[in-house]
Amino acid sequence: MTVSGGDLREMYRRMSRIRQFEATTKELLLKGELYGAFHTSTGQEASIVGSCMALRDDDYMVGTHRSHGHPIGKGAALDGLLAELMGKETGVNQGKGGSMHLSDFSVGSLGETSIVGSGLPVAAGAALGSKLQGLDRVTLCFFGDGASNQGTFHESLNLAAIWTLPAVYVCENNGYGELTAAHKTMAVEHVSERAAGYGMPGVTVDGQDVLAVHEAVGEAVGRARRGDGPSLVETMTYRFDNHAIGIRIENYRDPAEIEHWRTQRDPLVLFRDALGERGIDGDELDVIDKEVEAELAEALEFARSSPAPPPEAAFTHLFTNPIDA
Amino acid sequence: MTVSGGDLREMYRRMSRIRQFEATTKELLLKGELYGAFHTSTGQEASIVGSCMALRDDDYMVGTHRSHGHPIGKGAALDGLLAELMGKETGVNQGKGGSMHLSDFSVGSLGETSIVGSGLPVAAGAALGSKLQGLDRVTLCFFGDGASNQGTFHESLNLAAIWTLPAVYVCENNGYGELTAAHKTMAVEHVSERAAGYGMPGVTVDGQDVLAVHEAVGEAVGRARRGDGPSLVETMTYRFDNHAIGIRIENYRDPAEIEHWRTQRDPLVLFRDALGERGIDGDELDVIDKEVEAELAEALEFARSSPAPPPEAAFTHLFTNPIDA
Amino acid sequence: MRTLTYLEALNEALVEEMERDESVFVMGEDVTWALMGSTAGLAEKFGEERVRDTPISEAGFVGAGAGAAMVGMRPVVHMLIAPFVYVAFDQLVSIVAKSTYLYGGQAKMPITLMAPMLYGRGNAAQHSDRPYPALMTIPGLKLIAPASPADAKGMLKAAIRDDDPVISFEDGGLWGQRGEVPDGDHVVPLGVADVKREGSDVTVVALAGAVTHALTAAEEVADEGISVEVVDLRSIVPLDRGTVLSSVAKTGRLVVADPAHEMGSVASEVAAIVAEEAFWDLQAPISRVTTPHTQIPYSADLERPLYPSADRIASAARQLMA
Amino acid sequence: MRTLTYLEALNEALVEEMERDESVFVMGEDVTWALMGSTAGLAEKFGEERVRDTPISEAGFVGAGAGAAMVGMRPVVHMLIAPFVYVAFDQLVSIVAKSTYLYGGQAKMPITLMAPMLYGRGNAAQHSDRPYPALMTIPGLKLIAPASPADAKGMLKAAIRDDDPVISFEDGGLWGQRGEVPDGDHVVPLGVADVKREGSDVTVVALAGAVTHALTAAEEVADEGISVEVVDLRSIVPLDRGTVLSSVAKTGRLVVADPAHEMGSVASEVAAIVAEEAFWDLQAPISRVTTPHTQIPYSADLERPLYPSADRIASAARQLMA
Ligand SMILES: Cc1ncc(C[n+]2csc(CCOP(=O)(O)OP(=O)(O)O)c2C)c(N)n1
Ligand SMILES: Cc1ncc(C[n+]2csc(CCOP(=O)(O)OP(=O)(O)O)c2C)c(N)n1
Ligand SMILES: [Mg+2]
Ligand SMILES: [Mg+2]
Repeated sequence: MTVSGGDLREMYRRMSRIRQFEATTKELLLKGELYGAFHTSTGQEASIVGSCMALRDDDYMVGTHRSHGHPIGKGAALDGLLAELMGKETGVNQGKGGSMHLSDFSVGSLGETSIVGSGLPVAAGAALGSKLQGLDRVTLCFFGDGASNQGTFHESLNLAAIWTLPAVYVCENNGYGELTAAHKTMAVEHVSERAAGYGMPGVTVDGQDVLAVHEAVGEAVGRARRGDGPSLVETMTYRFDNHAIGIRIENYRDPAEIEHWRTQRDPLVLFRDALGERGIDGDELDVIDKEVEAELAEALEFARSSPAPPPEAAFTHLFTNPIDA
Repeated sequence: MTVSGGDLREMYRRMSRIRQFEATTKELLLKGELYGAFHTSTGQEASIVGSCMALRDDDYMVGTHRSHGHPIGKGAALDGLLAELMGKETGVNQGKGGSMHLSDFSVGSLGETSIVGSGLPVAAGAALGSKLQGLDRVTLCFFGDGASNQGTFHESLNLAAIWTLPAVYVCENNGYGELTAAHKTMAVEHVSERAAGYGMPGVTVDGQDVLAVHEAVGEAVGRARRGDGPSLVETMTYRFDNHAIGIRIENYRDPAEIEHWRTQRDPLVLFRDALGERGIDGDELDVIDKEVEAELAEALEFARSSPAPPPEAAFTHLFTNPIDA
Repeated sequence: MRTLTYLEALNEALVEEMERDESVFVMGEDVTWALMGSTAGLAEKFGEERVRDTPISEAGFVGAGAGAAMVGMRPVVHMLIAPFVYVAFDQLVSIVAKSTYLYGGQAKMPITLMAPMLYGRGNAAQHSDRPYPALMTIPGLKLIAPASPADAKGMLKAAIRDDDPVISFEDGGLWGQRGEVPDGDHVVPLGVADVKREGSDVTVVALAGAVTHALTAAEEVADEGISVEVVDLRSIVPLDRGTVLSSVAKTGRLVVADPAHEMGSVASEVAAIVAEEAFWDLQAPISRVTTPHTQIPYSADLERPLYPSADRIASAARQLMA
Repeated sequence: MRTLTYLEALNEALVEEMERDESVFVMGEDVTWALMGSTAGLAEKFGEERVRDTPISEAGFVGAGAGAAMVGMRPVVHMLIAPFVYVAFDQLVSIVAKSTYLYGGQAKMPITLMAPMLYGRGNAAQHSDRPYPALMTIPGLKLIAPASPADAKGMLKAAIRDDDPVISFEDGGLWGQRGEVPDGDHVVPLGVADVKREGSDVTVVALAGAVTHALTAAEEVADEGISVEVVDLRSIVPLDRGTVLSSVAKTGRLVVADPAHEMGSVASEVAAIVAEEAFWDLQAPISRVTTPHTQIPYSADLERPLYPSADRIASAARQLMA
């Protein structure tokens, strides 16, 4: 799959957005301006952006507790995301969802859900909905290596397969579910090996190489859109931070392993190199980084100056159609 | 695997017990002497008995809503089973379980459970228990083709695999889950194809051939007992009755298909032929059939003359250790 | 007005809503075969895209219903038998009930679940549950339990049209009951209890199968000079406090009859509301007629006495008048 | 007596029971790493066979706990965070709660679940549940919610030794609380409430984190001349009706403080019991102080006021005296 120069720059921009968003929000959390269970996407940018850029704007995406990166990858503006993390009324979820649920429906981000494995059936259903509506929309579902051991993984992939649904399941295999290594929780090397049990294609790609991810997911999206059914794509990636910010247990990962991924397998660095080879040089990317920095500063300003939700807001949205009784 | 003459006769006896037990109880149900949701094992005797005879007496077995055959296969006496179907105090479950839960713990029948897929984790746990206790007991788990689409299937086989548990999962693939054909609910031909996703062996055998089942399950049991971990064995079988006795919808199965299995693939007939080739002739088997008939008549007498549980029994066994509060 | 059985009424509701709105579709185990009756003829009429048999994957297909609802469909998910909701419980709680709120109103969740309760038939502990009390504890779900053919039709139609998740509990004991069902587009609003019989001495708030027993009990004690008002709750969430409280204001005595196990039952909730808000109206203790906190046994002799009956309701009413 | 935190007390209970009985083992997500604190040091002490990290497969490992229990083990299954019980709900209901009865007493189910509740921390709707009300509706489970370090240790030990399934709900808000814990083999029997403070005007029955608030409220209104008796329920199932009813017999007024959502809460159940059995003792309406029937929002400003607090309990007590 060839990617246009514009798309390459947009990929880089989205990766930069995620990277900088996470750096800033992590800092705010450590300073006490933010709170909640806080899982960053730093290190996993290529997997997210390579996948999302294989989608159309009107395609759907379902995600996880590690929710910051996904909507950014799908094209969400940063201000509503930051305001959400601050629990403000202007947040994408009006301050009700927070760190594990940043979801911007306006860009097809259907919902990041923090119960591990709970998004997989939802994605099958969204794909079923599009199919019944006669639309050629595709639904992409992110989930982790840990989530692949949930029963919902099995049921959802099976449903998607027997009903030939336009769904693409992307396993972000970062090697760990919380503090437990993936290889201790499954007896196969790759989550993609499980695809055969559902009669669907399953591939594993380098999750730090945004173009490789884009290519593999793009193929799966094409297949889904043509009506040929779902696929499973596993991206081998790594999270640079601890499972959640603030967890003090660190000894479950070898420091050398962390060091290796951070220094040798940083998806932004790798992509800068790849872009260089394609004639997009560092200066241009630096400009993008600066633009993102400015965007983020504005978003921060927006979030900080936004009002807190009014007390009644605790009671709205329980139902779309509340009934007085 | 060679099977001794004694064991061959015992296999036939158990198959005959199941066949006759089901014929009698079905008749009683249709006459109104029994009640409840009633799923017979007729047609599936080879799969049950071939599997159970591969176990030791002190091995465990976990089963399903189609519960009549399993405990008989594992060696349970008929009187307590029949009394249970009549809701009597002398029933194996003291009249509290009934048709979907005939379980005789004295022969290692750990519990037939009627929520589809709910027994698979229990079996993993029993196997884990034996392992932690340093015992070389094996746990065999029966489940249906339909159950293989439950999340618990996935989670349980994965647990068994990563913990190298002494468990054998036997899928009784009778082609249907209630009225829905198995091929409409999965995109692979065989449930056994799913074993690879858990890094365990998976095989499919002719479920109407008791010796083939015995051999395949025997191998899996040996593997488990040696500490080499779990296996999945799929037995291709068929139920001669409707999903449950009393269901009036019949058009989901082709009459020719039913006819074919009943006349060409009856496991008792096939086994009689195989036994004949091994020099055990029909007369001897007729004697066994007669003995079983007598046993069943006695069991029926026992069940009928047994008392109903006293009203207080509704409240006992809620807890093993009730606390007055 | 025509006379329909409860099951026929459900079927009419499904047919009419599927005809009215293309976004309505039905899925569940063996729905094309109509194993549970209410989906009879739908597959023939609407095809197997809109009437869809599922694998035995309750969490999967309930969650899939939620996903379809989020993109604009109106799924009706048939649970086959009510206790199977437990298998899908997390999807119901974490996704179906919470998405609208969690995403700050971005998600709508117009999904309906049909959940027949088959107790009293020798199905033993795993198959006999009446699981609405567990679900009542989960904000974000609307729960209904229609107790007549007219309500079965009208409330199911309202549920399908509602933009929020609704779980409709059918009492299997009522499936064969015949009753008048208004012609035309008969829709019964959610959240409104129905005074099924007026009376002045004792209020019996009843639910699901207990409504019939309450009406029988009311007849029984009427001969003894006790005038019973029967309030059919119909809707569990939202719960129509107003109707309950005004009835108690009139009678001063309350029996709550609920087929659920006592602990955490709807009966307990109604009792708590009244003890809190209508205490000064009460002239006698509140009485709950429920299923005791034990399992459901297989033995018919053991099972039968456990549930609320006309006799148990009648004697509760008598005791409050003593 | 020593002083321990609530978490240290839980840890001591685990260590002591594992030392005492070889059949006790612990499993759950990241238990060897003690992500939730209470399992600290266990893996080092007892090895990874008896302290076992699980995949993220709640239904699978809860059911596996049940199977192990059925063959004679005493599993302690750590749920990481309480709402994850929903993922394993059917295994809890259909297997853990029902097997003893269903098999006519052939199966014992000595399994303990540890379920920390982490509400009030900006974890939003999916992670903040206090799910004991849903489980209270399921006969066959024993439920406890210790509210002090001494009870945390003593009741967890009792739970592990009990032959029935026990779910222990830890209120995360109490984890850091320090308190005296008796030396030696300190076991607190299940099913017994504890009068944590004596009083004569108003009974406050409180649960989990609300106990601390009730004690604070009692201090607060004592200055105003209102004497509050605080009953810490501790055990939800079985529920110690005797202690509750005698306290109400003495005070004639009842506030029930429960961090759960109001509908179907333990507060509702206690209110119903008292309205049924102690009606003639009551001098005022029963008052429930609970979390309203809405979702838990992320925003700290929105979340905080939703839960029972000392202020809310105090004003409920005042109102009953007015
Ligand atoms: C059902 C459920 N169980 C446990 C948790 C706690 N938890 C949150 S994230 C996580 C690990 C998830 O691992 P993985 O799917 O690999 O995603 P990652 O965090 O690595 O992105 C766990 C166990 C949860 N949120 N939901
Ligand atoms: C969780 C759950 N869903 C649905 C049912 C209803 N049900 C009972 S048996 C059955 C079919 C099971 O099919 P399979 O596993 O192939 O076993 P078989 O009946 O063919 O032996 C279904 C759907 C149930 N008992 N439990
Ligand atoms: Mg991971
Ligand atoms: Mg089958």
